[in-house]
Amino acid sequence: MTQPRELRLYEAMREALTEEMDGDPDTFLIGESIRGGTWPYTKGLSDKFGERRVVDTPLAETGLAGCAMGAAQEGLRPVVDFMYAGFMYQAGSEVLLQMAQYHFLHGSKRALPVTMIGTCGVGMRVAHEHAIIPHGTLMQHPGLKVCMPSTPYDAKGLLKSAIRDNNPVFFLWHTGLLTAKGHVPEEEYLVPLGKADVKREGSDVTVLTSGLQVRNALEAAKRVAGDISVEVIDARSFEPFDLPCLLQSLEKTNQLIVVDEGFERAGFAAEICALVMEHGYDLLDAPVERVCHPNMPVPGGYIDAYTMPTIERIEASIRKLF
Amino acid sequence: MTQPRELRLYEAMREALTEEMDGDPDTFLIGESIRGGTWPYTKGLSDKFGERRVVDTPLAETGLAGCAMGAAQEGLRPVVDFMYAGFMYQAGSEVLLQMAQYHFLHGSKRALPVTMIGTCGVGMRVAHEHAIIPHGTLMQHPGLKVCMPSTPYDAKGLLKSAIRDNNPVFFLWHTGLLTAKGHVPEEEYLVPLGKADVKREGSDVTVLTSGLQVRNALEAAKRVAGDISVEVIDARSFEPFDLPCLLQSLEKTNQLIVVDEGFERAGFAAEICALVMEHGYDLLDAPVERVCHPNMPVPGGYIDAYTMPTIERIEASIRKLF
Amino acid sequence: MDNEQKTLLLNNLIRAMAFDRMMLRAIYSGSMVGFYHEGGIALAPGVAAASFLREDDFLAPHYRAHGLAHMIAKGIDVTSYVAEHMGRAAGCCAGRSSSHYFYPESRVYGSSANIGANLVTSVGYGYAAIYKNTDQVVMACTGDGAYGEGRAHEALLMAANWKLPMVFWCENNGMSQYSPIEDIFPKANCSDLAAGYGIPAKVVDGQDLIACGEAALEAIAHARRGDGPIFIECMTLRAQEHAVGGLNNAGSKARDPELMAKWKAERDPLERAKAALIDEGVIDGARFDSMNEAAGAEAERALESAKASEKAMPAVDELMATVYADA
Amino acid sequence: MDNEQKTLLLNNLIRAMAFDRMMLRAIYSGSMVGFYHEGGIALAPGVAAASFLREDDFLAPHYRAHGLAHMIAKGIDVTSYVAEHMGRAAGCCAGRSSSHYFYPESRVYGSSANIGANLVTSVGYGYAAIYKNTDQVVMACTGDGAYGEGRAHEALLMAANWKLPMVFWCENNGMSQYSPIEDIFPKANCSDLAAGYGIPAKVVDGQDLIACGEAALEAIAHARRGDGPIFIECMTLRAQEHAVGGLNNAGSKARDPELMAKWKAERDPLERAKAALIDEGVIDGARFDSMNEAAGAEAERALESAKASEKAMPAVDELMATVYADA
Ligand SMILES: Cc1ncc(C[n+]2csc(CCOP(=O)(O)OP(=O)(O)O)c2C)c(N)n1
Ligand SMILES: Cc1ncc(C[n+]2csc(CCOP(=O)(O)OP(=O)(O)O)c2C)c(N)n1
Ligand SMILES: [Mg+2]
Ligand SMILES: [Mg+2]
Repeated sequence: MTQPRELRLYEAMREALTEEMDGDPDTFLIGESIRGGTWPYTKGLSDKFGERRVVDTPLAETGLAGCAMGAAQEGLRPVVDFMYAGFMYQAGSEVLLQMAQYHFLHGSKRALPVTMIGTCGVGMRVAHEHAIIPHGTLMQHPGLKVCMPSTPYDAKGLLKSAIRDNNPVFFLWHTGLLTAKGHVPEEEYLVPLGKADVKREGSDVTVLTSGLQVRNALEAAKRVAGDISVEVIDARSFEPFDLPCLLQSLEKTNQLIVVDEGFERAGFAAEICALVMEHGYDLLDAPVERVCHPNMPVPGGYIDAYTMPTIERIEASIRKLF
Repeated sequence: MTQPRELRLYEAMREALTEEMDGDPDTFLIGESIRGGTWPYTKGLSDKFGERRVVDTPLAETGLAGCAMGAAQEGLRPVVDFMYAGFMYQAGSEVLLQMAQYHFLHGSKRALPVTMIGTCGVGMRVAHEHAIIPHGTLMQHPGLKVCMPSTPYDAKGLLKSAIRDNNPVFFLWHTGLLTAKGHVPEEEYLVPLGKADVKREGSDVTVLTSGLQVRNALEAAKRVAGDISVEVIDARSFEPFDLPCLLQSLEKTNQLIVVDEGFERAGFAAEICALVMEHGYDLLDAPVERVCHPNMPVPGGYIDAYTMPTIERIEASIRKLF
Repeated sequence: MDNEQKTLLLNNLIRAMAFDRMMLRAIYSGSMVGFYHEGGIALAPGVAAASFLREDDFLAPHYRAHGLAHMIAKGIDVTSYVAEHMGRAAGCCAGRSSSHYFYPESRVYGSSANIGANLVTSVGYGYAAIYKNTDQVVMACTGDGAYGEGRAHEALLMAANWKLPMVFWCENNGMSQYSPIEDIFPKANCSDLAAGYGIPAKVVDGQDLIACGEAALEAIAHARRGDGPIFIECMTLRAQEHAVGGLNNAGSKARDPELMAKWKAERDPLERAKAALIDEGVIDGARFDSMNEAAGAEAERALESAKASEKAMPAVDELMATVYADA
Repeated sequence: MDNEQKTLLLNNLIRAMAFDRMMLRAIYSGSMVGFYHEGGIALAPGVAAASFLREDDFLAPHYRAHGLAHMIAKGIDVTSYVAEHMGRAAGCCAGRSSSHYFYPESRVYGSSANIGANLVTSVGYGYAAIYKNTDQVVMACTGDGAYGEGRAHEALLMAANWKLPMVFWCENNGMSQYSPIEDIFPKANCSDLAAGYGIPAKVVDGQDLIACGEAALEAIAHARRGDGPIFIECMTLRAQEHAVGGLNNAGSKARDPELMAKWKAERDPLERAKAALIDEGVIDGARFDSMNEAAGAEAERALESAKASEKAMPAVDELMATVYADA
């Protein structure tokens, strides 16, 4: 009997890209230094698929995004690599306005199948522009979908779903998970956008989180396990968001903490507060707690380690409820 | 005895600009076709102050924002006119990352006094890019301040405060209010950033809103006045936000509706839900209601008139509570 | 250029200008939503750009006259676009956009209100053409103002770098909104930029329809041959306001009305092309009059048909179901 | 150029390279946070750009070697910048930024991780200079990659349009991260773009310190005289990885190690300048050795002093109170 196969996150991503490019000749990759390549998930792809399908652009994020948008209008399925998700801001109008509005504003007649990839979160420790997690901003703009995996398994399945989706989808991945290992089956599978995943079952309090923070939340859950039974839900997809899964959990736990590495103000966690207020107010025994990145630009140095949500902060916020 | 002086919104804005430029030789205006000028609040200013202080740029929003940022680093006080707030996205990195992070990330030693102006909201009826209200996105990015007036009085006072502030401040104004009239005293005054304003007192329910929607909320309040006593608070400033003013109102009314013309998802209204959950949970008799722009790109044509919050929608949401 | 081509150009210009006048009347009469950016005497370049494209060639119209000249010249029936301006369900964008065009079957893939945005999507069309190894050409049209935008640089750079089959077609009217080009651009010609990318460039008199047509034929052939991008700049005029409708002109300084009148009298491209073609014996006065009449009627029909259709006012729920594809 | 200027250049290059080596050692030894982008044999342009600036001139360093060459050449004591890389409270950004420089008193107003961002803020410095009617000059340094960005175009355009006293100083090492310039740029020289804006340009051998210095002197004089912007492109080399530290190189294809070694052996700008200056009798070997020794000691002192200072780990509340000015 063989061991279940383990892959690193970037290997899982590379498998997703390879399979989707193998399966559809209209799918291609475009980005800065992706042949070289900056991140190992594109390593070898230009050799395998040729330079026509693995395109290095000038340092020109606006043009990069615009080019992908045009190609998608013509029916190709570009996968844009922004390298760092923060570089998306250089193409703010193309991503947040043009791509987001395209389908709807033109009468909902034509799809815009663009996938975007970018890393984010504390991991390189080089501060704001390399670390910002823009899911809050992305999800605010109707027309975009946004997801982020916490495991290699989810990374592969979500990225494949993103590429097959007929809408602009931003696939975020957390820099701190680049080399994280996890089981990835040999057989093909998808992780649908809009499906959360209960990463740990529990009955006293629900912690909703995503990305690297799933790891922190699970660890915090373990630490309090003797006293408190914590359910940890991995959102996986911010838009569409799996509200039914969350509400079902709240029926059991009646308490919610949202752990999010994005900025607290008007971010994902705020939206969850509002949604639960609207759809699950009677389920709540206590106000929803937010454990987020404080409302300050992401610092680097030795500071980011404690400004982002930590196991200790999560644990404290769980204990406070009991 | 003379009548109280009435000005249109754009006249009030022009007065603010004129007074601040008169008062400080380092304050200057920069934008696209502002000498010409696109909006009447800059009319005549290039004649009065000269072209050095009223600068027309190429159509280059990134350069425009970057130029202002550089000038502010050197101690000047640029006022950037983005014409439409949606054009800010063309300078997404400069505004949302560079300006926002500048002070903090460089050790909080140097101020960045940049004021930005842009119109937004339904008014021209030409859809998304001209109509989007980006306060949700702006306030999400720590380091930026954001405000929006509902009256000529507030417009003048807020704009003056924005220009005097030592941080990047985005002054949004609603296209639908361009020619709105209101009292503006001859004497100089400021409206501080971070101070909400109770535009109508009431005791049954609080409606928190801003911009053009203040008008709709006041009208809805009037319509239900026989049955329900509505307090209407004009946020005026989204960041900093005047939470004490809101909580004080909730002590009286115990019910809150947030009317916001921005997108519902992860917008200003969502943040208010979260804040009230955290700081005023026990004050609430019912969940906070959001009456926002639905999560779709802003349409034009005849549709925008009813997708944005209307008097009818506000009235219905008030009545539903009783 | 043969006589048939010249006649095609002339007829397309007649039609474009008839539609432009019709749109102007409609916006003034209040039957349209939003604003309109009159083409006036600046429509020869747009007509020339698109008259000789194949149906499968890509077209990104310049927004002036809302791209009507370009689309009409490409052979598109723009009735549903007129309806779009009137917020009708029959509009090409279902009445949601106010002034976005959308004719995917003719490879006009939609628009953006952001000046210069069409240059970068055009790069994507060009890349798609080489990706699929077709011989399609991309006609990417803008005004002079667009060449202020950083994305113009990124588009030129990518086009040159990948040798894309693109025509950068610049309709330089010397104005961007209320700014004369002298105030905001260091050189008189945008096409001066092209050499820096190794892109060949040519400046044409934009009031000379036939010259514009010649330039378009050459440029399209260049791109179709696989010789990479080329830059054509047509020097034209804005003899009127930037836009009408909306609140747009409340703050604008008036430009010299006498100069505008003089331009209209002396530099109308249609008068010039008409005279030249009659002179050369390509058409006669009667033919011109009948084309003119037909164009007027065509524009009127489009307006009437648009007016007769239903206003688009779908329920919010219905709209919400269409924000995403495959929802 | 006089002997004193030549000696200044040489000494600054010695110091820049000593700091570069020290930084590399420090990042490998794990005493620094984040990453470092080694300068290697590409530091002559940066040194030349800044050695002849006045203290009140504006400097926007190229990020390679994290701007150390430029700042050292401008006469800045970079100890607090070394400390910044180590996350120390004594860091120039209070240990918050990992690798942002900030020396406002020397008109180095801070940095951005976004390539090209410094070009548009530099336009602001130039505008401030003409606004206040000073004779300050802006030295805006980048690599070749930055000229892919649209903002580079916007900066060139505004600089030319307003005749700003700016030097666009491009340190072209033929690489952007893992992309050779041939793959992503249609021409070999970024400065080919300049003519399109009417900006004069010059290409210099970036391994020739003295030639770079001559170009800088000329360019600064040009801008100071009020003749507007000027573009200098120094052709240099990247004989090593893009960056070290962080996770950056996990996916990168190795470049030809023999070629790198050959470049290091044959094209070191310091060896060349040293030989030339000794040859000309400007310095002798002993002088060189003493400069070299002093530079090594200086770099070491900076490292030690940084190490000795306290790690910045302020409480979140304390940080929160400083997000806004005048909070
Ligand atoms: C990105 C962006 N910036 C500014 C505007 C506002 N605007 C609309 S039309 C226009 C002028 C465009 O000038 P040009 O490209 O020369 O075309 P013209 O109107 O002269 O035909 C401007 C600045 C816009 N729509 N988009
Ligand atoms: C806007 C932006 N895009 C991409 C990057 C990632 N990146 C960091 S350095 C670099 C290469 C820059 O090349 P160049 O300007 O030539 O400088 P060099 O490294 O060759 O000295 C890139 C692409 C970035 N930091 N910012
Ligand atoms: Mg123009
Ligand atoms: Mg380089």
